[in-house]
Order: sequence, then C-alpha cells, then structure tokens
Amino acid sequence: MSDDFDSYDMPVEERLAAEALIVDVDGYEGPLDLLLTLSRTQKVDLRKISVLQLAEQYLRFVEEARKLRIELAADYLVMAAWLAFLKSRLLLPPDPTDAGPSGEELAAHLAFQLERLQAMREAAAQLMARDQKGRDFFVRGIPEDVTRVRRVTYTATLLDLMQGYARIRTKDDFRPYSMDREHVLTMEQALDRMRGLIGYMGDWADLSSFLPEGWDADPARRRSATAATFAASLELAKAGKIEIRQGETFSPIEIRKKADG
Amino acid sequence: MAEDKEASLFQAPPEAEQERMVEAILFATAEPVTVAELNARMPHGADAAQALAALRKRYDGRGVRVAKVGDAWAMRTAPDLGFLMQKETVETRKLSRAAIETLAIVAYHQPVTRAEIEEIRGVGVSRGTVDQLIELEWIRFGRRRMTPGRPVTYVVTQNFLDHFGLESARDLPGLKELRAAGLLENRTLPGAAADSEDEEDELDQTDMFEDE
Amino acid sequence: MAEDKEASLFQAPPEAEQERMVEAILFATAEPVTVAELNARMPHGADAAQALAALRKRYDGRGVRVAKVGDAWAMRTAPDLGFLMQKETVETRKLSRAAIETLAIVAYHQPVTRAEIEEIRGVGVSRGTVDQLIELEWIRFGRRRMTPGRPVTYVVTQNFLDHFGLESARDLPGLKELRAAGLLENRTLPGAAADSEDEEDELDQTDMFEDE
Repeated sequence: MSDDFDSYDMPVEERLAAEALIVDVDGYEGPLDLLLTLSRTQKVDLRKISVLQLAEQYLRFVEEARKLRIELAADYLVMAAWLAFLKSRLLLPPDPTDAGPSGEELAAHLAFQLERLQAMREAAAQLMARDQKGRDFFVRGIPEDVTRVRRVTYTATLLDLMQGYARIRTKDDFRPYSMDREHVLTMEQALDRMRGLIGYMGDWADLSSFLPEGWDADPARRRSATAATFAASLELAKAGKIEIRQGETFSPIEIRKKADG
Repeated sequence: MAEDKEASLFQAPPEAEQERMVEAILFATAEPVTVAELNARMPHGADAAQALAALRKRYDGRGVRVAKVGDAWAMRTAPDLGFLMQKETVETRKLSRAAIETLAIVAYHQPVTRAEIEEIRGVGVSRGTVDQLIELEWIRFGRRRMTPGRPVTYVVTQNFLDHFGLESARDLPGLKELRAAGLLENRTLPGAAADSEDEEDELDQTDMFEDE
Repeated sequence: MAEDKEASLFQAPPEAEQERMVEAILFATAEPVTVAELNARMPHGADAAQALAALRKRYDGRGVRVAKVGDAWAMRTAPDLGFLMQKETVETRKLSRAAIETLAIVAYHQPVTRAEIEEIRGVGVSRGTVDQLIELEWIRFGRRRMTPGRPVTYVVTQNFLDHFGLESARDLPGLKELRAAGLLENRTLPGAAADSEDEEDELDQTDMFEDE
C-alpha cells in the first residue's frame, strides 16, 4: 500500500505540513521529535494515537526527503527501519512461534515515549515561564561582604608529646652504627700477640693472664679481650701449637705450649 | 538599656532580636544562607529556624520576601515588581531548546544518567549542552548509578532552585500529575529488540527513583 | 503641572504599593538611589519621597535600615549587628615538631629556662615557638630562677593539662618508663650544681618527679 504511496493522495493540509517538515528538517531534534510533530496532524490525545498511521507518515517523510536528495542523519534512517518493522508487525497476523514482543507492545512503547517527550516539553515550558532570578525577582544589589575570620587552632596529642620527648632524650644514644674499635680486641690482634708470647710459655697458664695490658679493668674491654684471646687460643690449638684444658665448668681455662709445637 | 540587660541575663538573645539578626544576615548577602550557617553565625542558643519563620511572616506582602531555596534561605524582591528593575536585569544567554529540555529532564527525572536523557529525548545529548548547564550551576553530578559501567548521574542544584524560585525539586510545576500519569517512570522497549548492547543502559533506569 | 496633578489623582498606585516599590528598588539596586531616580523608575504620579519616609519608619529598629548615603538612599544592615557579618572558620593544624619538643621539655622539666630547653634539645629555641605555646596558653612564665641573670622559667598551664587530659604534670604517661630507661637523668648544667643548693625553685623541680 504505502510502497506506491503517492503524496498527491494526501489531504492538502497534510501535504503542506509534510513539505514544511522537509524544509525544516534541520530544525528537528532527532526522529522522536519529528514523530511527535507528525503526530500533531492526527489531532488526538497522544494516548489514542494511531502508531500505524504515524509510522506511515514518518516513512513517507523519509521517502520525500530521499526524493529531494536531502541528506538524513543516520538515526532518522534507523528509526525508519524500525518503524517499517513495527508496521509489518502491526499488519501481519502474529506468528505464534515468535517469542518477541507483539506489534501492539512495541506500538504502546513508542506511544509512551512520545507522550513522555511531550510531557517533558511542556514541563520545560512551564519551568521557563516561572519567575526567574535576574528577570522577575532580584537579589541584593549591594551585598555586604562577610569577612571570613580564619582561626587556626593547633593540636597535639599526648603521644606526639611523648614521642617528641623520647626523640630528644634518646638522640645521643642513636648514633649511626659503626664498630667501636677502641674497645674491641680483634682475634687477629690477639693471635699476633699469642704467637709472640707462646715461645716464652712454660707450664699451664691461665688464659686470663694473656690479656693485653689495660684490657682487664673496663668490663667491656675485658669481655672483648677475653673472647678474642680465647678464639686465638682455639686457632693455635687447631694448628697444633698449644694445648687447652679446663678443670670443670666455669673454672679457669689454661693453656700451654705443645711440646713438639 | 533594658533589652541589653535581658540579653545578658539569658543565654540566647530574645526572639525579636534573633529575628533582627536573621534579617540582617539574609539582607547582607546575595547567596542563600542555610539554617546551619545562620545558627553558626548567631549567638549561642539562638534558634534561626524559628526566627526565620517569624521573619518570613513579617515580610509577607512586602516589596522583598524571604524565600526558601532548598535547605537555605534568601531575600528576593517580589516577582510582581520585576518591571521596576529593568536596569538591573542581567541579560542571560539564551538557552538552546536542547539545553532547556535537558534541564527539565534532569529536574523531573533526577538522578538521571546521560543515557536516560538521550532515551527520553530520542537524540544524543551534546557535551556542550551538559557543559552549559553545569557552567550555569543549574545541574551537577550526582552519585554514580550502581549498575554496570557505574554511569554518573545528574541532579539539579540549589542555584537552579534559586533561579526558578523553587523551594525544592518537589515543587516543580506539574510534578505530581506527571508522576500520576506514569510519565516519570522508566519503561524499557519490550524485548529490547536487536539492540542487546543497549540493554545494560536500559537496565540502568530501573533505579531511577531510588532516592525518592 | 496640571497634567501631573491629574496623573497623580488617577494613576498613582496606593501608598502601600509605592512603599513596596521603593523597598524592592533599594534592595536590588547595586548603588544608592536618589529620590529623583526612584521617581523616574516608579509609575507616573508616585511620590518616592513620601514612600521612602514611610519605609524608613517601617525599618526603624529592624535588622536592616534605610540609610542616607550622600543625597541617595540605600539599605544597610543595622550597625549593632555588624558582628554577624563575620564568618569564622576554624582550621586545625598539627603543632610543629619544634613546638612539640619544646612543650614536652617544659612539661617534663618544669620549671625550665630557655637555656635549659636549648641544652636538652641540643638546638636553639626560636622566639616564635615559645610565643606560640604561650599564645595557645599551654605554657606560661614561672618564677625567675635565682641564678645569675635571673632567667625566667616556663611551666605548663591548667589549659595544657585540660587539653591533654591530665590531672597534673605528674600524670604524663611514660614518665616512669622514661625514667627507668635512664632518659630523664639530669645532666648537670655548667654551674647549676653549685647554684641549686640555695634555691627553692630547684627543689620544686626535683620534688615534681621524685616523690612518686
């Protein structure tokens, strides 16, 4: 039917409207807007609109635009394709094997969309018709400056305080780590010393008597010297130079030169 | 003065004095002032809300009025005297049809995503349109929608309410009727047809009125 | 003139309405307005001077008043409410490390002189740091030390105790622990040992930490 639709069969009024539409195509805010405009020609409540008739009007419009070589934006063509699909759904008897929405459901949704858009248009118009600030009502012309007084308060917690205090009080105790050579006798030093001394050794002698001079008063120095001397003794014993003995646990360690050493 | 003495005896200033204070604060500024800010600026123990109610009544029918703007208050000239103010009129940039419709959709459907705006208008929303409305401080970003893609939503601002003389978004003209007619509902295209990729966007709309 | 009279007889708005108009114009106009300007903006036949007088009376004793500025008129907030035109914002900041350390030293060693603070911190104490702590009312001047130069001492205040939730400086947590760790052992200041015997201030200081 509509395939060989002749625009001259249209009522004059409708035809003029369609021609006006073509001229103003750039003025439309998308295919839904165009459909809404077309629907006005039906002069009925949007809830009672004939979607089938609307689809045909739209398709005619697109056809006209093509004839006049007016370039239509892609979404207008997408809508045309969808309306052609809707039209076929509305006209053909429902296919019982098709689970998709019926033509009536699709048509109802389109009608809803048109009604909603129309409602938003009217709401927008009502909104813009309201009294507006700077046009109908006005704000204070000489606003008085509100001086902003910025008050800064400082806070600190007890933890801050304690950490701060501990930081100061322990500052001296935290030095970068380095071996305190002054109070440490190395095993090498002890070994050198023992090697020089064993030549003069007689019978068993207490290890502590081999500590270097000045290393037995300060406990720290004494500890270091004892450890180094003991380690050196073990080294010498391993080399077969000396013998080591200890009477019982914690009793003095004694050393002597090995007879054949 | 007797009044001063009274003021010092009681913690909060007398009601009449509190009303004067609210009056002075609202008069001084062009921006709406919240009740919380009023209370913060008034002496301890003052009840700005109560003073506001009294003040509003006092200005009833005067050349200026006390207008409620969201949760804030402002002094505005009576709209019927706008004709006297031609000198003060600020020429506002004329909004495009797209901008006006987008604004209305945000106001009536908020919080609303861009996809929802486009669905309602049946056409893409240009960046410029949204930018212009944001620049006017009539719309702002709302919370993200908790749907796939977490799209941002738009809501109207206090500035919007102030500009159109609305106490709240609930006072938008015709809001009740539109809601009653189901025109603020989200309805998806039955079956969502072949556009399966659009389906997520359609689903986004289900919680359109979650905040109300 | 006859024409004017005629116009005023038939066209001028009622007096109450004229008062509203003056009110709105004065409120919204960005500069003070002269009577001549008011008359020019108001409908033909209106008497701005009279309306202005009535309006002035109406605002007598209110939070705003109609004030004469040169030969023009403007609305101004009542001068006695000027204090409301301040918005106080409170900003909280952390105390600087130098201030915390100085404060800690005063708290643990009070009464303490600036020289002693510097000796303990191992670094100079800036005037600003001490001033800040005094301004915060966390430290104050104590008695002068009866030593050469009679230096002032610093002690912590009740405010300090309140802020840190302490009943007395003795309650400073960790004091015993710090002491047990040998962190509170006094290092003798040059000459201090000789002076201490005849000074009760010094005794106060030892008292503070000894009798627990």
